[in-house]
Amino acid sequence: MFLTQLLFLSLSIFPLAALIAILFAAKGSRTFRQSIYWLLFSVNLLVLLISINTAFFNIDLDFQLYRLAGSLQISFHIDRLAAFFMGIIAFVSSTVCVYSVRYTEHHGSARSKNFTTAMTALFIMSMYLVVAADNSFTFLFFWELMSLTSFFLVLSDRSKTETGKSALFYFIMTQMSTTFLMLGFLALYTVSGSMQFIQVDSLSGLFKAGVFLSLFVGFSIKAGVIPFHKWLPYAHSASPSNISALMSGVMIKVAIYGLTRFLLFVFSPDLWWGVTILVFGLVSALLGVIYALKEHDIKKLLAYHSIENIGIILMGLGLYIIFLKYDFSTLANLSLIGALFHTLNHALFKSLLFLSSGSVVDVIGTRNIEEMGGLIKRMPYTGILFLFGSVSIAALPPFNGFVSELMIFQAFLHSFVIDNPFMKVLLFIGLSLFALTSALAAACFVKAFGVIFLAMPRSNAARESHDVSWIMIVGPSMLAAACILLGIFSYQIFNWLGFAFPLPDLMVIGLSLLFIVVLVWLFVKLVANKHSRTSETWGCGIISQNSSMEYTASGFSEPILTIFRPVYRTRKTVNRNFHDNFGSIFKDGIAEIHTFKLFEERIYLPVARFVQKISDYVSNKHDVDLDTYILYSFTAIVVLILITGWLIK
Amino acid sequence: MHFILYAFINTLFVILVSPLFVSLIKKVKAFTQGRQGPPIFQTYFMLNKLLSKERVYSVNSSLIMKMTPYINITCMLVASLFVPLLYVPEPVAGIGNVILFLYLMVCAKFFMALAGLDAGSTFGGMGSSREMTVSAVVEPVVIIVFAALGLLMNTSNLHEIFSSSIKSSLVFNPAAILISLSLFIILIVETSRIPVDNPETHLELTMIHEAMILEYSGSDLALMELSHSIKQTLLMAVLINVLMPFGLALEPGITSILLSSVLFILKAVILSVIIGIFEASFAKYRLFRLPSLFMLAFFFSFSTILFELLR
Amino acid sequence: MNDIIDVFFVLILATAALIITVRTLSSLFNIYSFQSLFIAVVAVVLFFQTGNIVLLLIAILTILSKALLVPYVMRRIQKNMNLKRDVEFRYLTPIGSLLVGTLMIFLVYRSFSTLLSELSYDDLFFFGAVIGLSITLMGMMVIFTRKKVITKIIGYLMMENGILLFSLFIAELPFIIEVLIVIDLVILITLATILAYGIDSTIDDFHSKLNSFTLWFKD
Amino acid sequence: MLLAYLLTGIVVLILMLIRFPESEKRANYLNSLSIVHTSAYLAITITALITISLPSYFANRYFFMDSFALYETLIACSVFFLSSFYSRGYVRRLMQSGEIEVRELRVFYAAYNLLLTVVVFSFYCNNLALFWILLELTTVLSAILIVTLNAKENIVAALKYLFTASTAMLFSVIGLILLFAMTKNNTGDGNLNWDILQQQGNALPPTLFTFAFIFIFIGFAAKAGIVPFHTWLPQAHAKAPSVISVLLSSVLLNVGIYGILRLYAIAHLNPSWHTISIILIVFGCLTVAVAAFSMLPRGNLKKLIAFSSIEHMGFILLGIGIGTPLILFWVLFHTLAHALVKTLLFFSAGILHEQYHSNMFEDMRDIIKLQPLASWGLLLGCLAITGLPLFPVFISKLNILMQIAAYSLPLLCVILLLFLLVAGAFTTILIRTFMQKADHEYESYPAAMSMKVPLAVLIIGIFVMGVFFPTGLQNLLNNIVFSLGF
Repeated sequence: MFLTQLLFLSLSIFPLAALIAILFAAKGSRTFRQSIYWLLFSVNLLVLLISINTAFFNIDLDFQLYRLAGSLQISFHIDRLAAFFMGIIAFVSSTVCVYSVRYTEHHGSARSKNFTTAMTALFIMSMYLVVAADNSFTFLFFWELMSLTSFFLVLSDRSKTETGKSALFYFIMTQMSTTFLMLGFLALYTVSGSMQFIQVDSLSGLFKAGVFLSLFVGFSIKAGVIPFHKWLPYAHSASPSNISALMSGVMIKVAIYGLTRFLLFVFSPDLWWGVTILVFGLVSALLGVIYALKEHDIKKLLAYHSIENIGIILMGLGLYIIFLKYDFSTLANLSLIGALFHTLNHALFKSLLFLSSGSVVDVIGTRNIEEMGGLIKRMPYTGILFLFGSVSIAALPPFNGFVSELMIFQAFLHSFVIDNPFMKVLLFIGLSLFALTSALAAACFVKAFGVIFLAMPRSNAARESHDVSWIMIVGPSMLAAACILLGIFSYQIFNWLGFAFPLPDLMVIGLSLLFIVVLVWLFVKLVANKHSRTSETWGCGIISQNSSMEYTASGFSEPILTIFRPVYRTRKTVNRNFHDNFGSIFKDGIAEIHTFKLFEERIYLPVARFVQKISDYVSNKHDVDLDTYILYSFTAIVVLILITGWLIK
Repeated sequence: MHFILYAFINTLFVILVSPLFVSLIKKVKAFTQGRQGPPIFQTYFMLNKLLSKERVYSVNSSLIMKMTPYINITCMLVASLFVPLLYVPEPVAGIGNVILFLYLMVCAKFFMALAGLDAGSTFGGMGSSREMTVSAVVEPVVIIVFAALGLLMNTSNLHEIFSSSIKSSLVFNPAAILISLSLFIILIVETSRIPVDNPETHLELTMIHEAMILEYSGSDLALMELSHSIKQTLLMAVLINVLMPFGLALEPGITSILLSSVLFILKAVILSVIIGIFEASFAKYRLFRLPSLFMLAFFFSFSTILFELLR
Repeated sequence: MNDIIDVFFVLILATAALIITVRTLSSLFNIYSFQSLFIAVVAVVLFFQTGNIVLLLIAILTILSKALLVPYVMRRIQKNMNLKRDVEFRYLTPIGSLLVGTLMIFLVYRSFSTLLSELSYDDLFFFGAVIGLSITLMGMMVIFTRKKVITKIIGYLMMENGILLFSLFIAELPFIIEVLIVIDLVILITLATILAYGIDSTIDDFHSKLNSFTLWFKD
Repeated sequence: MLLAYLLTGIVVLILMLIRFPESEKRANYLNSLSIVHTSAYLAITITALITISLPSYFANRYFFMDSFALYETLIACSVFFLSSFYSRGYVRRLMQSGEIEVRELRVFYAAYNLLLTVVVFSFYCNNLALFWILLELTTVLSAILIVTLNAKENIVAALKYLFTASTAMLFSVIGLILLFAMTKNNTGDGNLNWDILQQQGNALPPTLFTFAFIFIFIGFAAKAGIVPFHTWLPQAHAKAPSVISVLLSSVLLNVGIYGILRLYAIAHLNPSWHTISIILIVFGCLTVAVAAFSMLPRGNLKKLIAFSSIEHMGFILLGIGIGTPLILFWVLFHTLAHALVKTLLFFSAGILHEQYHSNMFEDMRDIIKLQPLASWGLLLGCLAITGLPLFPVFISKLNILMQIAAYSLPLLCVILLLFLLVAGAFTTILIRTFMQKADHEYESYPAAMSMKVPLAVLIIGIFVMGVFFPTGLQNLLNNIVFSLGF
C-alpha cells in the first residue's frame, strides 16, 4: 500500500505548487518559478517510476479520495492500461517541465508567468487523475478540469487577437465533447445503475449503438479525429510551445485512453464498431497529412500531423476489434499493442518536435517557415533534435515511429487470413491508404526540415539566430534518446513483456547498419582522395547565389497540391498587368493558390450562423414594451385554458 | 555464424555485379539509337575515377550533405541482406521483413531529398520536391504489390517468398504474371528510368534523381552512384527470383553458389536488355501524367488480389 | 331572485364593454365605480338568498374601497397630470377587442362546463363564475390594448372585479383574506399611479413632482 | 420564534425614522441598521434550525416553521446579509455619482428591510392565500426598490415588473378560490393550509385539481421567471441597482419556486399528478430553451446574468416536474448553489458598473487591470454558473441530469445541447470582453472594502461548496424531501 500513498502524496504536490504560484503572483521572481518547475520535474519522474512499476509488475493501485454525495465518490484505480498512460504523461510532462524552466521566461509579465506555471501544474495533475479515474463521475470531473486549465493556458498569450478566437473555438469544442461524454455516461448509468467502469453486457441493439456513438464522438472531438479536428490547429498555433507540446503530446492520448478503456473493459464491441473506427482512422490520417502539406505555419503543420497519427492509432484500434470479432487473438493483440505503442511513440516524437520548433519560433519570432532557413548551422542542437523528431515521425527504420507503424502494417498484411472477402478488400484499401499517408508524412517532413534548417536563411531574424540555452536542449534530448532506445530495443522490450510478435529485431539491423557504415568509412578513408574544398553552389554560372533562389515550402508542396487538387479544391488565381494595352509587355503580376477550408466553410460556420439567427430572433422578442409583454402572458393564459378545457377530460 | 557467411557472400556479389547492369542498359540504349555506346565496364572506370577526385562542398551545405552518401550506401547494403541473389539462408529473426526492406529504401530516399535541399540550389529543391511527390504516389502501389505477393505465398517474409517460389514454380500461375508486370513498373519508377525520369540528362526540367546528387563530387558521388546501382540490382533480383527462380540454390555449397551466380548474371543481363529496350521505346512522361501510370500498376496488383480472393 | 342577478350580470358586462371602448379618463373612472357598485349589489342579493354574513361584509367592503376610495385617488392624481383622454389603441381596435371578449366568454364556458359538474353547482352559479373569469380576461385585454398607464390600471382593477365576482359564485374566501387582498390591492394601485404619473405626465420636472408625493415618508 | 422576527422588524423600522443631518452619516447609520437587521434574522433562523423541533405551528396554524421553510429562509437571510454589507459601499458610490438623492435613501433602506421581513414571513406562512398576499407585497416592495434610482427607464422597468407579475398573480387567486371550493366540498369548511391540503391530497377531484393547479402555477411562474411570464425579469435586473438585482434573482425567484414546489408536493399525492408533471416539464424545457437562445446576442452584462437565472429556474422546474426523491434532493442543493453564484455574479457586475458607468460589454475595457477582484469574480462566477467542476453547480447539474437520463434520453440530449449553447454564449462574450484593450486611460475606481469582502467570501464559499458537501446539509435536505411527502 506504500506505493498508493506515495503516488497520491506526489500528485497532491501539484495543486500545492499551483496554489503557491498563484499566491505569490506579483512578487514571484525568476528563481522562484524555476524552482517550482524543477519540483514538478522531480514529481513527474517519481510518478513515472511508480507507473512503470505498476505497468510491468501488474500491481493494481486503489485509492478512495472522498465520498462527495450519494453515489458520487472520487476514487481511483490504476491497472496496467492506466499505468501505461500515466507513464506517457509522466515522461512527457517531466521533459516539458525541464524545457519550460527557461521557456516561460520569454513571455508576458511576472503575474501571467506565475499564472501559466500554476495552470500547467493543475493541467498535468488533472490529466493524471483522468487516467486514474475509477468511475465516470471522477472521469468527468477531472476531464472538465483538464479542458478548463488547458483553455486558460491557450488563452495565456493575450497580446495576439487570434488567440481569443482559437481559445473560444477550443472551449466550445471541449464543451461539446463533454456533452457527448455526459450523454454516454448517463445512458450507461441508466442501464448499469452504477458509475463504475465495469463490464456491461446487458446492452443490446440500438441503445448500445447509441451509447457507443456518443462516447466515440465525445472522445474523437478531444482526440481531433477528422470531422471534429478543426480546433486542434487553432489551439496549437495560439498556445505557447511547451503547452502545445503537452496538449498534442499527452492530452490527445487521454482521449485515446478513454476510448480504449471503454472498448476493452466496458463494452463487448460489435464488428461494425471496428469498421467505423478503422474508417474514421483512415480518413483522419489521410486528410490530416494532406492538410499538413499545405500548412506553412510550423505549429499548425505539427498539429495536423497529430491528427494524422491519431488516425493511425484509431486504425490500430479498429483492426483490434475486427480481428477480435474473427477471433484471431494473436493479430488482435498485435494491432492493439501496435496502437498503444504508437500512442507512446507519438507522444514522444510529437512533443520533441513541438519543443524544438518552440525554440526555433522563440528565437526567430515568427511561426511562418517561409521566413526561416539555414538554421542547422546557427542552431545545431535544436536542428539535430528536430531531425530526430522528423525521422521518427516519418517512420524510418531504426527509430520508434517505424516499429509501431510496422506493427500496424504487419496486422494489415496478415489480414488475408480473414475469410470474408469484403473485409479483405476493405483492409487492402486501408493498407494502400496507410502507405500513402506515411509516404506523404515523409514528404511533409522533408519539406519542414529542409525549409527550416537547410540551405540559406530567408530572413534577417533567421540570419542572426543563435541556439537556445542548454536547458531548452536537455528537455527535448531526453525525448530524442527515448525515441532511439525504444526503436532499437523494441523487440527485446516486447519479449520481456511477454508478447511474442513476428517483429524484425531492430537491434540486429541497427548493429549491421553501424558495422557497414564503419566499413564504408574506412574504405573511403583508405582509397579515396583525402582533401576537400568548398565553393559556390552550381547555379548555371550565376555568381551571387542568394536565398530567393532557394526552393520555398509552397514551391516544394506545389506538385502534391496539384495532384490532390480535388481534396484541396485548390484555386490558382493569376492576374498580370502590362505596360501596354495589347498585353504584350509584362509589368508585374500576382499568382495565388487558395485551398478551400472544407470543414470550416461547410460544417462549422453554417451551424454557427444558424444558431446565431435563432438566438437573434428569440432575443429580439425580449426588447419590447409593456403591452407586448402582457400580450405574451395573455395568449399563454388563453392557450392554457384551452388545453385544460379540451385535453383534460 | 552461417548467417554472416551468407551476408558476406551476398553483399560482395551485389557490390561487384551491380555496376555492370547500369552500363549494360546504357549500351543497349546506345545500340537502339544506332551508336556504339560506352564499354560494358564503363561504370567501374567512372567509380574508380570519382574515388580519386577531391570532394567539393557548397558553402551553404551542412552535415546532412556529408552524411547522406554514407546513409545511402549502408541502407542499400543492409537492404541487400533481404534479397538473396545466390542462395536462400534459413530465416534469421527480423531479416527479410518486406516492410523493413521497403522502408530502408524510403530512408535512403528521405536523406537524399534532404541533401538535395541542403545546397540551396533550385535544381536540388526541384529534384527533391518531385522525388518526394513521385515516391508519395507510388508508395501505395509498392505496398499493394508486396501484399499481393504475400497473399500468394501467405507470408510477409521475403526469404520465405523466394523459398516457396522455388518449390512451387509460379511461372504458369496467371497471378504471377500480373505481379511481375507491376514489379517491372516499380523497378522502372524506383530506379528513375525513362518514362518517370531521365537518368542521363542534366536538363533541370527532366531530371529528378540526378538533380538531387547534382552537388556531389568525388567519393561522395561514387557512393551515391554505387548505391543507386545496388538498388537497381536488388529490385531486378526480386523480379527475377519471383518469375524465374530456378537458378536460386537452397543450401550454401561452393558449386551451387558458382552455378547460381552465373545463372543470376545471365538472367539479369536478359532483364537489363528488356529494360533498355523498354526505355528506348518510351519518351519521358509529364510529371502530372505519372499518377495514371502508377494506377496501371495498382490495377494489375489489385486484380491479382481480387483474382486470388474470389477464386 | 335569479332574474335580478341576471339583470345585474348584463349590467356588469355592459360596464366591461364600456371600459374597453371609452376614451375619456374621467368617464372611465365613473364606469369603474358603477361596476364595483353592481358587483356589491349582486353580493347583497346573494346574501339575501343564502344568508351568509360574509357576503354582506364583502359588499360593504367593495363599495367602500372600489366604488369610492380608489376612484377618488385616481381622479386626484389625474388632475395634477392634466391628461384628459387616452385615444391610442394598440394590437386591437375597440371593435376587435369586443369580438375577442365574446370569444373569451364562449371559450371559458366551453372549458369550464366539464369541470364544474364535479362541484355540483346549479347553472346560475356556474354562469356567474364564467362571467367573472371572462371579465378578468377582458380586463387583461384592456391592459395591452390601451396606451396610457392610467387606463392600464383601470384594466387591472376590472380584472380584480372579475375575480371578486368569480369568488362570489364559487366559494367566498374567509373574510380576513378578502380584507387583506383589498388592502394589498390599494397599496398596489397607489404605487402604480405614482409611477404612471412619471410616465404619462407631460410635465418635465418629474422628480420634484415625484418627491412631493412621497408625503407619507416625511423628511 | 416568529414574534422575534416581527419585533426586530418593527424596531428597525422605528429606529429608521431618527434623522441625521449630513448625508454621509445618515447613509452609514441606515446601512448599519440594515446589517443589524439582517444579522439578527440570520441568528434567529440558525437558532430555530438547531433548537426547535420541526414542524411547529404559530398564530392558530396561519404560520408554521418546517425544515423546507427554514432552509429557504437561511438562503434568503444569508443573501440579504451579504448584500447589506455590499450596499454600504455601493450606495455611497451611487450617491457620489448622483444616481440616488439623499432624501430617497430612507425610502430605499425602509423598502429593503421590509422586503426581508415580508420574504421571511412568506416562507413561514402555512396558509396559501396569506402566502399569495405576501408574494404580492414582495412585488410591490421590490418595485419600489427598482424605482429609487432616479432614471426614467427605471420607472418603465418597475411598471413592467408590476403589471406582468400582478396580472399573472390575479389568475392564481382564481386557482385559490377553486382550491378553497374543492376543500369545502370535500370536508365541510374549506381550508387553504399547506399541511391540511397535503393530507387531503388524494381526496381532491383530479380534473378540477389540475385546473386549479394550472391557475395557481400561472401566478407563481410569473414570480419565478418561467418562460411565458418571465419577460419582466431581464429589464428589471438590468435597470435595478446591483444590490437589488441580487435580491431579485437570488431570493424572489426562490420564493416563486418555493410556492411551486409546495404546490407540487400536494399535486404529487393527487391521481392527476402525471399530467401536472408533464406540464411542469414542458414549461421547464421551454424556459431553458428560450433563455439559452436569447443569451448569445446579449450586449448587457446584467441582462446576460438575468437570462442565466431564468435558465436555472427552468432547469429547477424541470427537476421538480420529474419529481423523484433523489432529483428533489439535488434541486434543493441547486437552489442554494445558484443563489450563491448569482450573488457573486451580481456583486462583481455592480463593481464593474461603478467602474465603467455602464453595463454594456463594449464599454468594459482592460477589465483585469482596472478591477482585478471583480473581473476574477465575474470569470469564476460565469465558469461556476455554466457548471464546470470545482464549483457546486457541476455536482447538482450532473445529478439532476442523471435522473433526467433515467426519465427519458431524448430530453437529456435536448437539455445537454442547450447547456452547450449557454456555455458557448458565456465564453464568446467573456473572451470578447477580457480581450478588449483600453483606447484611453481609465481612472480605476477604488471599490470600497465593504464591497470587496463579500466578493472574496463568496469566491471561497463557492470553491468550498464545490468540493466539500457537509453532512449537516445532507440530513437537512433529506428530511425536507421526506417532509414534502416524496
